[in-house]
Amino acid sequence: MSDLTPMQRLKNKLFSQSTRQKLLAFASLVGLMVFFSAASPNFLQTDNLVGILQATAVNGVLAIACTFVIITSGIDLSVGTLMTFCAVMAGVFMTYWGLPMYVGVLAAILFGALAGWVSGFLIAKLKIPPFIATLGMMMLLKGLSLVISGTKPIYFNDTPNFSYISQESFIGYFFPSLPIPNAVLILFVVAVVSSLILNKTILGSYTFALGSNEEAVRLSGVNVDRWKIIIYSLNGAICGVAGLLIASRLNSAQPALGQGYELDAIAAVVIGGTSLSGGAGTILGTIIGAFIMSVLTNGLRIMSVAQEWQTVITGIIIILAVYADILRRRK
Amino acid sequence: MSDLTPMQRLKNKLFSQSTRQKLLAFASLVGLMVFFSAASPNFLQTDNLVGILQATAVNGVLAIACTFVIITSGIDLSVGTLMTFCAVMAGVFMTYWGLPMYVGVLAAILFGALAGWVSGFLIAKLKIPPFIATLGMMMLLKGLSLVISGTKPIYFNDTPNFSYISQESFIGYFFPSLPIPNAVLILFVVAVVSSLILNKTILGSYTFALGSNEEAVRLSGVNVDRWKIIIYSLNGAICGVAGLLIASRLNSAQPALGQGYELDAIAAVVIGGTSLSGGAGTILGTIIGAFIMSVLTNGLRIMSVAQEWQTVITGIIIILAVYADILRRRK
Amino acid sequence: MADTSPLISITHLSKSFPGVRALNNCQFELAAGEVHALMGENGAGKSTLMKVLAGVYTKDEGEIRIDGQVVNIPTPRAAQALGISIIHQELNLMNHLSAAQNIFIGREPLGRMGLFVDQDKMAADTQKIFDRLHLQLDPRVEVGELTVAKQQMVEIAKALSFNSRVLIMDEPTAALNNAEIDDLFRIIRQLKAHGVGIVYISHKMDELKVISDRVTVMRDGEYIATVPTASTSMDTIIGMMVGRALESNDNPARYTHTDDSHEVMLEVKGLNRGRSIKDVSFSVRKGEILGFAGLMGAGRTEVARAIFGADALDSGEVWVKGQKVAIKAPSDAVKVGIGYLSEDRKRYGLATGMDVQSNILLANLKNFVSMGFWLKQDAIEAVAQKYVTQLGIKTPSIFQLARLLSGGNQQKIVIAKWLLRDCEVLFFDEPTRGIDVGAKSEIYKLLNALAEQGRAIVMISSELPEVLRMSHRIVVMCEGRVTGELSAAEATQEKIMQFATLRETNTATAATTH
Amino acid sequence: ADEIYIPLVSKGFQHQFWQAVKSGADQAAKDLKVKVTFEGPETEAMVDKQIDMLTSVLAKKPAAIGFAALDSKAAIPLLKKAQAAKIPVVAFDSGVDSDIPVTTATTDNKAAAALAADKMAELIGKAGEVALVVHDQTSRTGVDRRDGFVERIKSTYPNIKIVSVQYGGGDQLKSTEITKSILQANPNIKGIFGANEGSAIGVLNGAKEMKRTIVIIGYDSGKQQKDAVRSGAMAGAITQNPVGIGYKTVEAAVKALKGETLPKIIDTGFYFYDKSNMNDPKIAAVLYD
Ligand SMILES: Nc1ncnc2c1ncn2[C@@H]1O[C@H](COP(=O)(O)OP(=O)(O)OP(=O)(O)O)[C@@H](O)[C@H]1O
Ligand SMILES: Nc1ncnc2c1ncn2[C@@H]1O[C@H](COP(=O)(O)OP(=O)(O)OP(=O)(O)O)[C@@H](O)[C@H]1O
Ligand SMILES: O[C@@H]1[C@@H](O)[C@H](O)OC[C@H]1O
Ligand SMILES: [Mg+2]
Ligand SMILES: [Mg+2]
Repeated sequence: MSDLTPMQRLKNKLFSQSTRQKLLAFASLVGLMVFFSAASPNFLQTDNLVGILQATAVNGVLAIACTFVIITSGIDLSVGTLMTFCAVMAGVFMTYWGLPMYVGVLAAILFGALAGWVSGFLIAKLKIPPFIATLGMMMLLKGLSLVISGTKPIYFNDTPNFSYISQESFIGYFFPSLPIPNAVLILFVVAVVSSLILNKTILGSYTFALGSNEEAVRLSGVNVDRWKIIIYSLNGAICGVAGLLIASRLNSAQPALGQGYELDAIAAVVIGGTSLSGGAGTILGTIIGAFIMSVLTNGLRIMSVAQEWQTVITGIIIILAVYADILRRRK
Repeated sequence: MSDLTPMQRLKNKLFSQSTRQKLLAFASLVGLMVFFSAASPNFLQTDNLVGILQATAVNGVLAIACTFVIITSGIDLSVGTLMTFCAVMAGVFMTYWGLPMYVGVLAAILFGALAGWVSGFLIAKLKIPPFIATLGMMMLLKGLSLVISGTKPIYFNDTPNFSYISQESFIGYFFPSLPIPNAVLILFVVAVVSSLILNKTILGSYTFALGSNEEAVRLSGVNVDRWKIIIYSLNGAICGVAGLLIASRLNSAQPALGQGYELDAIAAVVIGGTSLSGGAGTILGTIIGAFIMSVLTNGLRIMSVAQEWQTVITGIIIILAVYADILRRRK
Repeated sequence: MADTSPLISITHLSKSFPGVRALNNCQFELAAGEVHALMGENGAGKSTLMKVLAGVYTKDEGEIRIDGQVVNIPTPRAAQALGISIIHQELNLMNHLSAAQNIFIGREPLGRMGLFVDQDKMAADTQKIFDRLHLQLDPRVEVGELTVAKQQMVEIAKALSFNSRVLIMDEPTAALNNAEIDDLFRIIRQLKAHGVGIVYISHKMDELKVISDRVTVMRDGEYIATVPTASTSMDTIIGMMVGRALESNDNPARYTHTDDSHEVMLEVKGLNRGRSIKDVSFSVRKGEILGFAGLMGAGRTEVARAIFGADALDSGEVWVKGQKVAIKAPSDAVKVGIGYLSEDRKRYGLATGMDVQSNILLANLKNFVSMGFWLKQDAIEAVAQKYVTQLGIKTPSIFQLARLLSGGNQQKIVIAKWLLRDCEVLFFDEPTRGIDVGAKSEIYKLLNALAEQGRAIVMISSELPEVLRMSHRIVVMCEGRVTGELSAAEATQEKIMQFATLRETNTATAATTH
Repeated sequence: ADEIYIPLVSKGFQHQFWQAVKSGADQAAKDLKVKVTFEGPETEAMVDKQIDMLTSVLAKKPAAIGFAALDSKAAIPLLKKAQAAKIPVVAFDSGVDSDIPVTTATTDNKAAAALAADKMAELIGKAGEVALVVHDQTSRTGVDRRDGFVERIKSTYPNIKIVSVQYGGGDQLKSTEITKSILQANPNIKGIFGANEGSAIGVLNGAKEMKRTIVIIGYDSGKQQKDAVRSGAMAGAITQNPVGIGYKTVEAAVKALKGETLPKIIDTGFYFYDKSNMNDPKIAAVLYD
């Protein structure tokens, strides 16, 4: 029984819980798309699809960041304002100090990691529950972004290439019929790298292990605190990437933006089948979850549903998506 | 060892973890007040203290509502928009349909309980994690409030007594030097009743038990689902009281308000020593937590600290307050 | 010089928890190549002493020497570095991870570029340990999917994987069947031959003679004595453990249940649930103790949980006192008078964060309220106190958190909960797992008393002597089916084992094991 | 089927102000027989959400677009797309840093707030302490109204001191609490300017709860604000012409589609209203409930 043929192993994998789970989420996504295509002729058009991809990039990257901490059974409420903080820091380096773009990019990611480190420290060393530590960080970072920027947007007009990060299409350059913006490319790179980290490295193993039974990990002699801090730092660094994406998209760091984004990100993670109680989750699921959210938003807009009803429907769909997942798992 | 004298029992109680915890939270509160009194002569004045009491009422009641579900190790992200929904329903009954005030008051509380029932149903019966169920409800209720009110405030001008609920001072009527607004009285009534429910009734026992080990409670033959639903309904009903308080204070139901209030409420609960992992918590702690939050906000404003710095400081204080609590428990 | 020092020597060790002095001036010695049993009643401090040695707790006072050198063991990692590994009394596994990942956590082999975990090597190394243990298990299986017994085997495999000089086993066999215990003992003997020192904690007295060289007895946190096993009688050891001579319980006054006219309290017909329950039917009468025997994973727990409504049935009927009942949830079961004591008290039995009284009342609060909601606090405390006294639960007060009690005393709380509930049909799933000899005999008396009072009792147990001693009738299961039924008179260990291994088709077995 | 479709992407939708703009747009849609939709993000900080809205609106192949930019630069690439697709853009409420919009129907918020400052000065006798409760620290309207007021006081009224500027997110309750703290911290304060409807009502409530009589100048209208002005509790308020903004935006879009030339700016105007002039038909027409 321990000697499975590769075929059997593949079969096991395909029909494993987590795969079925992703298939289901994927089916919901396809279902939504079919529905909206039928409802409006404007939905299934290149421009709109590209728009959806673009709209998913920021939330997708934030959701990937969250996926790590949620698998450890933690939570990060600060991802939205942390993203903004990183965008502001990029602005400080590039616009205020006139440093080259790569410095700004590095700065955003490093400050993201640093802020994540602080959250991780609060959680791992001072034993502050993640919800509170990151709630505090959410406010702290929001305030800091306003303080640092002088409550004004920081524009990147002196660094014209900066907008390419998100807006231009590297793929479209080679395949003009596929004008997929770079933001989406970056989302996929982040997803692939994160997926590798999660599934193939020690860091990934510990991410799952911490979410599964932290005490057991500790009793196994693992330096739990250190790994936790590393995971939160990674989460922060990924938020830094999101900060670059949004800053590049808006060609500016908008210091007041960010709060509320954490809920979208967490919703995407959970719709994608990662459990808030930790121990299980996939990046692919998260990406699908993020797409479900943006297809829904976009589709309702395209159908010109009144905005208050959009809110009602989104609330219901979030619940239904997670319920469908639960039903499927029960079987 | 089993026959404790009343004296010993009192001693046990006084030095029990939860009491020390409350004492500590109380000490932080006093510390903050001393600090602000020193920093500004305008802080320690009857008017301002009454103002702080008044400002605590809505958040305090919401935080009490949250306390129950947080003790079950759940969470309710919808308390803010649920409060608004209840205010809108009061407006529908009193202003739209011209029914008497007591009907409006009952309606707010009943619709609160009903919405809570729905959350409870989603969580208990459909097994949707509380974070997601109440996130969905948050959006759903927000949308509904806008739909029902036609995105317009509903005024209570036809029910002039309605504003008494929150604004007049019943106590001040008898003791003119103590012009404590009724909202504060209601906060304390809600606190006392909730405290009794939590500590002296079967509902309270199950609230703690569910947070401690839900599976064990279920396997003890307790109808866990039903009790959970009752707890969420109670939570909703209390949010209805908050809805009345805010509507009475503003003499209108403001349909767009509410989101964001849940974080303040949850912060108050946690600062007050209730653990997000469930099984432990007190109403008194929550009240103290709510006061810490409003003293902090008030004091910083009185000191004319710039708003962005207020945000930074509040973030830090939330973290510190919880850390102090953790330190004390460790001892 | 170094030759004469024992491998481990602990002296003057003390350790307190808030309100409890768990260890008081304790001593302990372990030689290389020795199996040293550590005995004592529930709460004597055995686990605490070993946790200090394994770096889980830090000592308040005292000295630990390894090879004569004083050492400091602040963390589990430090213990590992000193060559000490431990199998904890409670399972400590990461349920979402594979067996291999569980075993190698913290020591993962790295493959290419030192970046990625070498999953194949990890699985292969795990397989080697499993083979040593004769354990048929896929290293890549998620441990959360395994039965308690297999999880315990994974814990054992993990401890072995360290190749430590000192191996501490805190009740390793509590969840194991005889074949598995034999495998474990075989390994212990191998390790012994290689000079490994082994600390062995167990409440199964018969194991001592088989495996241990010396026995150290503890009582109430204090060291009592160390004696060579071979030259000491069991009664002497038990006497030292309990601090008094114990009335012999080898021939309990068994209530003989011969009268078939007694009312059938519970009858189940054709129960099915997935692969783990297949066409199970049985009945139990008033005043009868029905033993449920079988190997690990035979499905006894599943049957009990399904009848109790904890898990859903695919098909089958449940009759209580001649009435067909529909049980959809445990609350329904309790309503018709069925109670169930889980085999895993920490996970399913106790609200460990609550105090003793709340736990005792958990199944019965409704009878202690006035006006439908107001708690009768005085009555609650009185009844909780009554059961604490009656069952001899060792606790500073009824307000102590259940989490802070020893395993055995926790089990007694769960029993108290069900006694208070007063069900007519009671399932006891491994009621004496992890319970010391003294308490065990009390639980036996209790079961007998309950039967005499006219309750119907189903006792699931993996300890054959216990099944044989207690049951009026024995049902044996294998792979989800009832394979035999024996009356008390005809039952022997051999016959039970025969039924317990009566597989449906011998060829299919290898493939269907999880 | 070939109905002319003109979506308006605004800065918000929950505020009364935006609802009034919407009603103006709806009215124009009826009059001019076109179809309009109206949407805006939840807070005025959500610049990227607005961009997403603009993107989906463009996907619907509209005839023209109305757009009230949260950030004057961020949407320019999308506006260029609209231009390339020959979709005329009418800016409303606030302009963009670009000449793509065929016209901008807007209130000069800075000038309006300066007028509020003048009225405040007049009512407190050109001397004393005043404060501001503003809805937002970063959004264009918040910043412009704050700056318009503060700059006018500083440049023209040397004896007036601005003791506090605080932000309440347009949330009535928060603005009430803020006002109370301001009054508590500054016992001599003579007047407070509330920079939008929620802020103004908050100032009103706060003063009432503290039982302080101060000069309150508000902004926008709405039932409560109108009542307060009528009763004298509020000295007066600035009103824009939100219904007019909505109407003119749609009207301008239709004109643009017909190829008519439009002025660069359509000033929809603002007024100061108080007890004395609020029944004046010209003013009554721009006040909304
Ligand atoms: N973490 C803790 N906090 C407080 N008290 C504890 C803790 N751990 C153990 N104790 C107490 O210390 C004493 C010794 O417990 P220990 O678990 O070592 O007993 P044991 O001999 O292993 O018993 P058992 O056979 O039931 O496992 C008991 O009274 C127990 O209640
Ligand atoms: N948590 C679980 N997840 C998946 N399968 C399980 C789980 N627990 C038990 N099983 C499966 O259910 C079947 C019956 O297990 P069960 O625990 O009822 O056996 P048992 O006779 O009580 O043995 P023991 O409790 O001694 O292990 C086995 O095939 C086992 O593999
Ligand atoms: O109410 C405000 C309105 O007056 C302004 O024009 O835009 C922003 C709104 O918050
Ligand atoms: Mg033990
Ligand atoms: Mg079992």
